[in-house]
Amino acid sequence: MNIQEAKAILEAVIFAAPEPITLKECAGILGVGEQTAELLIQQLEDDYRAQKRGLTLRRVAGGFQIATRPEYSEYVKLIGRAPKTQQLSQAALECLAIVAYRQPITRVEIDEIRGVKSESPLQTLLERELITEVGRKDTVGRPVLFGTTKKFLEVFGLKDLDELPPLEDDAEMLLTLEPTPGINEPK
Amino acid sequence: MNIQEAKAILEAVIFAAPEPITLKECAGILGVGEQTAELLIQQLEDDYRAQKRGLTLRRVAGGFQIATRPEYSEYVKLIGRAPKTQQLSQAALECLAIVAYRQPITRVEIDEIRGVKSESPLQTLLERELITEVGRKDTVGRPVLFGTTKKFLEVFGLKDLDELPPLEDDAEMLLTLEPTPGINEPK
Amino acid sequence: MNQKPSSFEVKLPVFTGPLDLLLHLVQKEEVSIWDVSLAKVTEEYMSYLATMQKLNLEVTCEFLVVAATLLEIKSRSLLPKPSVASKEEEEDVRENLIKRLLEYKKFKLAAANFSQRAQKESTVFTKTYEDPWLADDEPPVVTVQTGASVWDLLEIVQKMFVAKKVELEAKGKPQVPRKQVSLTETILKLRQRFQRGYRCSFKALLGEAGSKEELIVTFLASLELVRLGVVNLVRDSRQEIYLVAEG
Repeated sequence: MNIQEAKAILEAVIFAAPEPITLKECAGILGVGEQTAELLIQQLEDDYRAQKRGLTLRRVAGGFQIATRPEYSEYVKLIGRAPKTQQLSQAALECLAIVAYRQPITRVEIDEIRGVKSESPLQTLLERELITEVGRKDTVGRPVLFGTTKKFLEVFGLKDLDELPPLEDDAEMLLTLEPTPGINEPK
Repeated sequence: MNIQEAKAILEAVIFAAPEPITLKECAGILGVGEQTAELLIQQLEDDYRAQKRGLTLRRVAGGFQIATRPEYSEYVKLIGRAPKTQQLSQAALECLAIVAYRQPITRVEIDEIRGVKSESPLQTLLERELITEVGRKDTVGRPVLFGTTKKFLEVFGLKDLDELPPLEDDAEMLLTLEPTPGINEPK
Repeated sequence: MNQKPSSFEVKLPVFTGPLDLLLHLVQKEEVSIWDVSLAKVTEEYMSYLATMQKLNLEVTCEFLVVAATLLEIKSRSLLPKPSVASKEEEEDVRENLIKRLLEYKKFKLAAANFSQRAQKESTVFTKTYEDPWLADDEPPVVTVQTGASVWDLLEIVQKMFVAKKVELEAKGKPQVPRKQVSLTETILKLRQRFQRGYRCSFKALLGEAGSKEELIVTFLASLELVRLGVVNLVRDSRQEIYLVAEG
């Protein structure tokens, strides 16, 4: 297998994978080390960039994916493709942001931060598979803990959670509020 | 829009279309005549052929489609295989064997033969699509009848069920013993 | 009803909660959140709630809880401070509210960032089909591994039936004699029946079998007919499966 062939195989495999395919999987399929696979993918990325093409190779949700170039989205919409996710309400976006940065987190803790009940926006996020139950908290009532999904990364074009921009470091912020069960409970 | 751009748009649109996209649709999206669209697609096909790539542009079902190149299908088949190669448990294999030789058969009948409850191994087999519901038995409660699937034949490399190796006479004889509800009940 | 809120310009339904509203009011003051006059903000907050009520919008208890906290802070600040302890308590309530506001603000900003990202991502499309289209149209990837071959299956069955036989013999159970039904015959019989357009529910077909063995043979014969393309399997909306003759 020469380099050209290896790149072609990678392209075929990345294209065919139903979800973003990881570096490890790529390396496994080619039967090479991960470093070699990474180099090959970088070359493939360069190829995609160099040729003015309709497709791009991108890193998302811990893997690689082929997608259409953003500048041609108007044309793609003409064939009836709808965007990956319908617009989320302000409330749902707030909940999603809280879950993304504070996961794993319970509904009560989210309510506490937002100062308002979050049941309905959380339901929306669960239905859209942007968040999921990731376990139960070891406190009274064993409430459900929520975390973000791989689909969340995909939909928001993130490589991984580390790529989330840091929460605005507000100089006014003295310390982070830690909601303790005692404070949360209505009296 | 120059030729390069028009080809890029075509590539994006063919890639993103849920079904093979027709020449007429391509022409409509670009706002050009069908002859022009055909020429552009021919050029795109030439590009795909000229660069040794992992993907091909093919004409299928009255339209165009991007697909992986046949020569790389061996690699494409490796996708997703690694994490899913859990082997079947002994219990699941027993159930599968019974279903294969005695289909259509109900869960109670399988329980009867194995002498233990088979709900969980049957669930596994259903999830792996090795067995499926093939109907309902015309007795009290109309229990579900199970049979093996096409995938079962594929996985075990069988052309059809007749290719199953024959049971020894002893077992064959027992196989035809009809467990009737009255006999099955413990006394 | 169409009366505008008096002291501030606001599109009413945009606030996602009391903190969202409060943050809006505080930021309007254009001073550090710590320095904002909560007394002034309290007035605006109450006036907003009044407008909500006028417009018949539901003022949920969460809005009222924050209103109560604001009023508490305000009333305390107006009263003479009898003791150091009381002053500290007042500071605590105020500080706690402001901290919550700042915490909430971080996530509101993050939410705005998410919204922008989603906007950008809505211009990117991936392919829609899950199974890879191999150019040579091979069947989809088989991902099942059983750890067994057909011969293992055979062996398992033999063993189990032998064990069963021993068990039954021990019980002295009578063995039922069986009648031979030919698979070939059944296939031919069904083939004749399934002429152009003829359809029959799978269940009904199996129901015709007079014995367990006939049932199995009927089932196998049906499979063979499907394989030969003589009949198609169709599932109706009630999940009933039909055999339908080709053509």
